[in-house]
Amino acid sequence: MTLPPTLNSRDTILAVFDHFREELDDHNDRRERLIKSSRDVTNLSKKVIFLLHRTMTEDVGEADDRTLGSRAASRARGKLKEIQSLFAGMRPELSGDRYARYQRNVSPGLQEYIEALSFAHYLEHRALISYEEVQRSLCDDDGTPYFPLSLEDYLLGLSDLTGELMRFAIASISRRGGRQKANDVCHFVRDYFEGLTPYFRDLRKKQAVTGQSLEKIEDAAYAVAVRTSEFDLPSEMLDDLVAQMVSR
Amino acid sequence: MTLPPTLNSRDTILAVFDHFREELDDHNDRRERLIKSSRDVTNLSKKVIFLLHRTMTEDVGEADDRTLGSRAASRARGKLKEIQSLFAGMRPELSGDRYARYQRNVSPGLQEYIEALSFAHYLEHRALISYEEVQRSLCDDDGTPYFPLSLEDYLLGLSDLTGELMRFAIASISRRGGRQKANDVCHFVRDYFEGLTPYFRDLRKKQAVTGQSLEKIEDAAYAVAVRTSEFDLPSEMLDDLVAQMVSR
Amino acid sequence: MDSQNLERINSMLDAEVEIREKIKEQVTEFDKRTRTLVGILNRIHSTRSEKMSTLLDQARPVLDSCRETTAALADIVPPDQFWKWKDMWSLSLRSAVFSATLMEYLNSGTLLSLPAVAETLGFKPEWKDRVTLAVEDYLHGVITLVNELSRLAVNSVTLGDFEQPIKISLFVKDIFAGFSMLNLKNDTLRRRYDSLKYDIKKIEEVVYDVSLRKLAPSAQEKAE
Amino acid sequence: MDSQNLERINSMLDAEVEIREKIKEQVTEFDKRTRTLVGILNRIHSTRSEKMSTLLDQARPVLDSCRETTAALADIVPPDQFWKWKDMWSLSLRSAVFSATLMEYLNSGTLLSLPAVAETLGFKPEWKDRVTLAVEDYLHGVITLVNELSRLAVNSVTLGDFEQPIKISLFVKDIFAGFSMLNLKNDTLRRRYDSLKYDIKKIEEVVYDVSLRKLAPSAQEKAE
Amino acid sequence: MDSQNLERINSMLDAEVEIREKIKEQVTEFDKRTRTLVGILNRIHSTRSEKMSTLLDQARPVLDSCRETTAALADIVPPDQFWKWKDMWSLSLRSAVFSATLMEYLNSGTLLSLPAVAETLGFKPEWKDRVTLAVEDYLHGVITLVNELSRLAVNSVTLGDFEQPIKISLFVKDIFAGFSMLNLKNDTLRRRYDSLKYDIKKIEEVVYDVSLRKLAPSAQEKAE
Amino acid sequence: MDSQNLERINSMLDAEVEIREKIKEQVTEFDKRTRTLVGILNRIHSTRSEKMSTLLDQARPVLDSCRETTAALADIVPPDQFWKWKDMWSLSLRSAVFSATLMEYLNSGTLLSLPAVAETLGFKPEWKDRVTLAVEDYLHGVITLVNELSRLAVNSVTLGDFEQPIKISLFVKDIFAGFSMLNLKNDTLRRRYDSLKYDIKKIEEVVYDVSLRKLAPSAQEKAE
Amino acid sequence: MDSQNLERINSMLDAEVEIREKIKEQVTEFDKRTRTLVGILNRIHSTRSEKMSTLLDQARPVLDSCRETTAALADIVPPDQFWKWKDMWSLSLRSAVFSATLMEYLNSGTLLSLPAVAETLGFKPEWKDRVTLAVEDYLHGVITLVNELSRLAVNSVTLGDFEQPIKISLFVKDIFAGFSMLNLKNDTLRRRYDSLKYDIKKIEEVVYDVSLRKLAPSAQEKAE
Amino acid sequence: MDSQNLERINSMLDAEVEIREKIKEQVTEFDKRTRTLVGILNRIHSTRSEKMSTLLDQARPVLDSCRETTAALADIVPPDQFWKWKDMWSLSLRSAVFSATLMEYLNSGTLLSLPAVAETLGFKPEWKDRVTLAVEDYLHGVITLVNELSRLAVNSVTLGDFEQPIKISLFVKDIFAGFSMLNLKNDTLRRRYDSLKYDIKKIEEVVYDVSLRKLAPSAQEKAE
Ligand SMILES: [Mn+2]
Ligand SMILES: [Mn+2]
Repeated sequence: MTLPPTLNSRDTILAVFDHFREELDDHNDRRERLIKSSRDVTNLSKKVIFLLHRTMTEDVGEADDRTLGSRAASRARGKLKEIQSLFAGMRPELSGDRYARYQRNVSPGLQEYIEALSFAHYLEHRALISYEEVQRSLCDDDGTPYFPLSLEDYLLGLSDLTGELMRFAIASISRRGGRQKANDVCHFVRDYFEGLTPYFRDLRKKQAVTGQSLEKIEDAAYAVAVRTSEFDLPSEMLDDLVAQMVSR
Repeated sequence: MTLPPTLNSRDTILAVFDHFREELDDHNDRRERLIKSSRDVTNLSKKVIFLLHRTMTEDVGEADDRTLGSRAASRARGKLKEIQSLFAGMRPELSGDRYARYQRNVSPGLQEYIEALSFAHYLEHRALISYEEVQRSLCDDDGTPYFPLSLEDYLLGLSDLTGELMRFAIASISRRGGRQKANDVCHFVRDYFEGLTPYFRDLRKKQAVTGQSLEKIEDAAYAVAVRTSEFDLPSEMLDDLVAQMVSR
Repeated sequence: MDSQNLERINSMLDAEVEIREKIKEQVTEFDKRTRTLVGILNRIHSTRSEKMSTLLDQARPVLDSCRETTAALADIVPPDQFWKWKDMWSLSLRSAVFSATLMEYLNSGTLLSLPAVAETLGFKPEWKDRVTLAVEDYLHGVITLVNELSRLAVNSVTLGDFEQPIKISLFVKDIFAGFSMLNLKNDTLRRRYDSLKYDIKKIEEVVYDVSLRKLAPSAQEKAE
Repeated sequence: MDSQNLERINSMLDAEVEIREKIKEQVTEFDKRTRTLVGILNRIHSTRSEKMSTLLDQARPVLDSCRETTAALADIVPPDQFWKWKDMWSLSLRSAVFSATLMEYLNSGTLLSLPAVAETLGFKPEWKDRVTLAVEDYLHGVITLVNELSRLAVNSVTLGDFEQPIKISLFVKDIFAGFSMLNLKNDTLRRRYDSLKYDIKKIEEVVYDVSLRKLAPSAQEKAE
Repeated sequence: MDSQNLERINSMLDAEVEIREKIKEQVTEFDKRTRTLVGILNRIHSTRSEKMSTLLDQARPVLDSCRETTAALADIVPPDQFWKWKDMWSLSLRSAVFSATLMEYLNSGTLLSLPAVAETLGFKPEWKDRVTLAVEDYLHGVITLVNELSRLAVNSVTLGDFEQPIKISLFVKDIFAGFSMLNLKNDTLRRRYDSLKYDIKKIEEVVYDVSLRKLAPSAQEKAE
Repeated sequence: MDSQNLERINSMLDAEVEIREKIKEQVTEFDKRTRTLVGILNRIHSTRSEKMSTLLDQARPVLDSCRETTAALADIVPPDQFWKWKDMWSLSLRSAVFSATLMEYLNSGTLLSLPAVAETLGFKPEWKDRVTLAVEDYLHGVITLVNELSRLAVNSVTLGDFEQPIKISLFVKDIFAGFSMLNLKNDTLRRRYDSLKYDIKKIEEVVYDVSLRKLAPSAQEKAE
Repeated sequence: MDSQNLERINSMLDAEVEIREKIKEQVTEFDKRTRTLVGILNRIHSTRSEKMSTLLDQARPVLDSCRETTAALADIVPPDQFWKWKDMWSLSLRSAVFSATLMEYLNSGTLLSLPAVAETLGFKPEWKDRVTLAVEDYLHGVITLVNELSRLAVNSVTLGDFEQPIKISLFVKDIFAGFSMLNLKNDTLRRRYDSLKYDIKKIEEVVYDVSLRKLAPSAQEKAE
Repeated sequence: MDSQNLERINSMLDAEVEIREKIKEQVTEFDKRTRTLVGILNRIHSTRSEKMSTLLDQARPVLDSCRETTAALADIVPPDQFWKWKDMWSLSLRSAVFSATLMEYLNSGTLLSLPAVAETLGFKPEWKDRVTLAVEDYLHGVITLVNELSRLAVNSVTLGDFEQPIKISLFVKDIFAGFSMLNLKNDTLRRRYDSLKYDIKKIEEVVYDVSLRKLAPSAQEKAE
C-alpha cells in the first residue's frame, strides 16, 4: 500500500485505518492465543509439582532420598517435555521483538514452569537450577532459544520454589531421616536467600513469602531438634526404635 | 468400582482417592475449556458491537435510521451466529446440573454476547430484547436451550447495553436528526430504568453506571434543545441550512 | 420494558427469593444439629476409651436427624440446581461429614467412604442434581477429622491411653497418602491439605514420645 | 547460590539498570522539548490565521530537534527490546506526534500519515525492533489533535475567522470515520476515542452557530 | 461458666437475634416502598410542568404508606435502643426524606424542614428513644435532593421549560449557603456536601445558557 | 433553608461535637488506666504462684479507679444514647473486663459473671440507657482472658508450677463449652471464638507434656 | 531498656503529643476563619460588579484575622520543625491563599505574588524554619483561584456583565502560560495543573458565546 | 504572572529537584550498605555461638561505612529541612539501627541506647536541623530487632545452644516492658508494637521446651 505522506481525503484515511484495524486485530488475537497457551502451561506445571511431591512421599521400602529424587525427576520429565513443546509451539508468536511485547501474557505460565522445573532439579541434584540451565530447557535441538528468558521470570519462578520446598520439608519431617532433610532444605533456602538479599529490592513482596516459608522450615527443624535432645541416642537409632514400635 | 463402605487398608484408600483425582482433574479441565470458550465469545461480541457502531455512523447518503438499523443488524447476524455456534459447542460441557456449576466461568462471555445481541436488536426494532428472545437465540433447531439462561446474566448484559446506547446517542447527535435520536435513546433508557428500579437492589453498582450513561444522554439532548431554541425554525430545517453551508 | 418480559423476570426473581428463604431456614436447623453433634463429640478428648461407645450412642440420633435436613433440601432445590445453592449449606454439611467419619473411626478404626457417608446422611442417588455429597465437601470433612485426631492423640496420652496415638498415626498416614494423589488448585482445599502435614507431624511426635519412653529406658532416666 | 549463576544474574541486572538510567536522561530531555513545542503551539488559539505561518516557523526547529532524541534512544535500546522500554517515552512521543500533525494540519489542512510522522521525528526503518512509532502512539497523538482542534474551532470564531470551524469539522469527521473502523479493547485508547465524540459535538455546535447566523437572518434578529 | 451467667447471656443474645429479624422484615418492606416512590419520582425528568401535579398525586399515597413502617419499627425497637439499630433502615429512610422534600419542592418550591419531614413520615415525638429522624439522615436526604435537581434543571430545558432552572438555581444556592454554615465533621456527609459544588456549577451553566439566549426573560433579575 | 430549621440543625450538630470531645477525654484517661493495668498483669508470666497475691494487690486500686471513668461517662452521655457512643470506649472497656476476670481467676479460680464485672467496674443499673456493660464487650473480654491463660499455662511450667496448666485446662474447657452453646452470629466475636480452639490445643499440649513426664501426678485424674 | 534511654524517649514523645494538640486547636480556628471567608467570597457569583467592592470590604477583616493564626503557629512550632507539621494546616492555608489572590484579582485585576500573599497572611521572614508559605501551597491556592474564575465567567454573563469573561480569559491564560514554564513533578500539583485546561476551555467558550452574539464589542480586540 | 514572581518560584522548584536527586543517590548507596549488612547478619541463624564474634567482625566495617552516608546527607540537606526529606532514607536508616542494635546484643547482651546508635552511625549533634536519628526510626529498628531475636531463639536451639533463648527471653521482655510505658499514638509504630506479643509468645514457648526437658538447667532460675 503506497500512500501520500498526508491524507487528504476520507478514502485515503479509511484505507489507512483499515490497515490499522488489521494490525490491532492481529495483535489482540495473538495475545489471546498466548494467554490461552500460558494457562495450559500453568495447569501442566501444577500437575508436575503434585507429581513430584507424590513420588517423594510414596512408601517404597528402604529407597533412599537420592533414589526417590531421581525417580521423581524422571517421572516428571515427560510432562516437562510436554510443556517445553508448548513453548516450542509459541515460538513463532514470540519471535524477534514480539517476546518483549507479549512477555506479561506469557509470564504466569513461564514462572509456574520454572517453579516445577527447579523443584525437579532440586530433588534430583540437591542444587539450584541456574539461569543457563532454565534457558537451555527452552531451546530447540540446535540450542537456539525459543525466546530470551527474562531475569524477572527466572527469579520470580524461583521465589515460588521455596513454598514447595517448605511443603516438602514439612511432609518429610515425620519420616525416617526427616530431620536431616529439614536441615538440608533449611540450609539450601538460606543459601539462596543470602545470595540474593544484597541485590534485590523489588522482589520484596515475593521475598516476604519466601521468608515465611523459611521460618516454617526452621520451626520444623527446631521441633525435631528439641525432641531428640531429650534422649541421649543418635537420631537414626531413635527413628529405628520408633519404627519398631509402630510396625503393624 | 465396588468398595466396602469403610476403607480399612491403604490400598482401598488409594483406589478411592485415585478416583477422586480423576473427578477433580476432569472438573478442572472442563473449567479451563469453558473459560477459554468464554474468552472467545467475549472477543467476538466486542467486535460485533464495534461493527454495529461503525455501520450506524457510516456516511450513506440519505439512508434513514430504520434502514441503517436493519443493515447493521443484518451485518451483525453472521458474527452473532458464529458466537451462537460457540455456545452450541459448549453444550455437552454444560448439560444437566453442570450449567449451574460452571455458570460463573461462562458468564463474562455470555453477558458480553447479550450486550451485543440486545444492541443489534435495539437498532433493528427500537425495542428491548426480552428474556425469551435471548433464550431463543441460544437454542438448537428444535428449540431446545443449550442451557437455561440465568436472570442475572440477562440483566447484567442489559446493563452494559446502556453504555453502548450512550455512545450511540452521542455519536449521532451531530448528525442529521440527531436530536430526535438522542431523545429516543433517552426515553428508551428511562423506560428500562423505571421498569426495573422498584425491583432491584443488587444491581446497584451496574445501575450506577447506567445512571451515569443516562445523564450523559440527557446532557446531549439538552445541548441540542438549548441551541435550537435560539432560532425560530423547526430543527429539521435548521439541519438543512447547516448542511448547505458545510457541503464541500 | 414491556410488561410480559417484566412479569416473567419478576416471577423468576420471586421464585429465587422464595427458594433462598426456604433453604436458609433449613440451614439454620442443620447448623443447630451439627453444632450439637460437634459439641457432643468434643467430649472425646476427656473420655476414656472404655466409655467411648456410650458417648457415640448419644451422638448417633443427632447424626441420624441430619437426614431430615437432606430430605427437606431435596424437596426445595429445583432440578439441576445443586451447584447454584450448595454453598449455602456446605459448611454445615462438612461438619456432618466430619462427625460421621469420626464416629466411624472411633467405632471401627476405619475411614467411612464417600458413598457410605452419603447414605448415613440420607442422600438418595436420585437427588443427585439437587442435593448430593460433592467430593470437595467429603474431603473437607475428612481433613477436619485429621485435625481432630491429632488433638485426640495428645489427649489420649494424657488420659493414659498409649495405644490410641499409634492407631491414629497409621490411620492418618493412609489418609495422607490418599490426599497426595490429588492435583489441587490453589484454593481452600489446598491450604487445608497443606495444614494436614502439621497434624501428622504432631501425631508423629506423640508416637515418638510414647515409643521411646517404652523402649528406651536409658533415655527415660535421663529425661526424669 | 553458585557464584557463576550469581555473576550472570548480576551482570544482567546491572545492564538493565544502566539502560534505564540512560533512557531516563533522554526522556527528561525529550519531555523538555515537547513541552516547549506544546507551549508554542498553545498560542494558535490567540493567533489570527494570517500570522499562523510565523508561529509555525518558530515551532519547526523545536520539532526537528526531537530527531536527536530518537537517534539517542536507538543507540541505547538493545535489539528486540522496543516493547520493553517504550512506556518510558511514550507520553512525550505522543506529544510530539500531536505537534507534528497539528502543524501539518495548520499548514496544509491534511492529516500527516504514520510513516510521515515517523520520518519527521527521525525514526529510521532499520531501528524498528528498538525504537519505532507504534500504531497506538500515533493514534493517541491524533486524538490529542482532535481535542485541540475543537478548542481552536471555538477560538477562531472569537477571533473572527468563521471558515476555520467548517474546515475543522470536515477534517475531524474524516478522522472519526477512520477511528470507527477499529476494534478497540477496553483501554485508554477506547476511553479517549469515546471522548472524541464530544469534541465533534462541540465543533458541530460551532458550525451550527456560525452557519445559522450567516444563513438565517430571521433567527439572528431574534437572538439579538 | 456457671449456668445462670450462661442463661442470662444466651437470652440476651437470642432477644437480639429476634429483634434483628423483625426489623429486617420491616426494612425489606420499607425498601420496597421507597424504591417504588423513587421509581415514580424518576418520571419528573420526562414530565412537563403542567402534568407534574398528577405525578405527585400518584406518589403521595406511597409516601404516606411509609408511616406504617415507622409505626411498626417503633413497636419493635426496645426503649433506649434507637442508636443500636438505626443503621439497618437509614438507607431507606434517606430515600424517603429525599422523596418527601422533592415532592414539597415541586409542589410549593420550598424546603421541607426536619420536623416537617418527620411528621410527614409519621414519626411521633414520644418514640424518640426508639425511632426518630436523625439530623444526618435528614441532611443526606437533602443532598440527594440537590443532586436530583441539577438533573432536573437540564431536563426541564429539554422539555422547553426555561423557568425551572432559574427557580432551582435560587433554591439550591439557598440550601448550599445553609450547609456552609453547618459544622460538619470530616465524614461521609462532609464529602457529599463538597460534591454539591458540582451540582451548583452545572445548574449555573444551565441558567447561563438560558439567559445568554434570552430564553427566560426573568433570568437576570431573579438571579441577583 | 429557613433560619429556624438551620438553627435547630446547627445546635444539634454542635451538641454532638461537644459530647464527642468530652467522651474522647475520658477515653484517653480510661485507656491509660487499662494500659497500666494490663502492664501490671503482664507480670504474671514471670511471677511464682506464691507471690501472685502481692501482684494482684498492686493491680486492684488501678482496676477500682476505672469506676471513675464509668461515672464520668454516665455524666456525659445523654439519655437513650448509649448505643450511639459506646464504640468510642469499648476497646478500653474490654481490656478492663479482661483484667477483672483474670484477677478473679488468679484469686479464686472462677469466672466472674457479667453482672459481677459490671459491678466491679462501677456500672449502676439506673444508667443503662447511657453506659452499661453490653454482652458482646463482656464476651470479648473473656476471650482475651482465654488467650492470656494459654500463655500462662506455658510460662507456669517454665517457672516449675505444673499444677497451673491443669487448672487452666479445666477452667478454659468449661468456658469453651459455654461459648459453644451461644448463638453467635458470624461476626468478630464468632471469629475470635473460633480462634479459642488454638488456645485450648496449646493448653492440652502443655498438660500432655506435663503428664507424659509425670511431673504433676494429679494430671490424669483431674483431666477427666 | 535502661531507664535513662526510656525517659529520654518518653519525654520526646510527650512533647510531640503536646505540640500536636496545640496546633490542632489553631487549625480548628484557622479552618473556621477560612470557611467564613470562602463563604463570603462565594457571593461574588451573584453580585453585580458595582457592588463587588462592598463585598470585598466585608471579607477583608476576616482575611486579616488569619495573621493571628500565623503568629500563634509560629509560637508553637519548635525551631527547624516547619516540615514536620506543615501538613496539618496546609489545607486551610491554601484556602487563605485562594481568598487573598481572588480578592486582589477582583480589586486590581492582577495576580498577588508569593511574597505579597505571605505578607498579607502575616508570615514573618524570621519564622522561616517554623512557619512559612511554601511554594506548593501558593500554587495550590492559585489553581483554586482559576477554578473559581471559570465559574465566575459563567455567572457574570448571567448577571449581564459581558466584559468580565474577557478580562478573566486574559488573566487566566497568563497564569496558565506561567504554570507551563514550571518544572512540576508528577504529583497532585501536576494533576491539578492538568485540570486547568478544562477551566480555560470553559472560559474560552463563554468568551465565544459573548463575541458570537456581539454582546461585548471589545471581545475581538482584547482576545488577541 | 509577572516574571519576577515566576522566576523566584521556578528557582525554588529547581533547587528542590536537585536536592532530591542528590539525596536519591546517597540513599541508593545507603540501601546497598544496609542490605549487605542485613545479608551478613542473616547468617547468625546458622552460626554457632563460638563463631559469632568472627561474623560480627565481618559486619563491623560495613556498619561503620554508614557514617559516610550520614555525613554526605548532612552536606546535602539545607538547614531546617530535616523533616522535609527524612522519609527518603528512613527505611534504610531503620535497617541500620536494627543492625547496630543486633550486633550490640550479640556482643554484650545489652540494648544500644538512642544516642549510642546515633553515635555509631556517625550523626553529629550540630546537624540536628538537617540529619538526625528521630525517635520513631530508633523504635522501628528496635522492633525489627525483637522480630529477629524470636527467630534466633528457635534456630539457636536447633544448633544445640539452649542458653541463648533464655537470654533472649529476658532481654526481649525488658524491651517490651519499656515499650508498654511509651505513649504511642495509634499508627504504624503502635501496630508493630502490638505484633511484638507474638514474638514474645514464640520465645516463651522455646524457653518452655528447653526448661521442660531440663536442657538448660539455668532456665528456671533465670526466668524469674
Ligand atoms: Mn507453588
Ligand atoms: Mn460495552
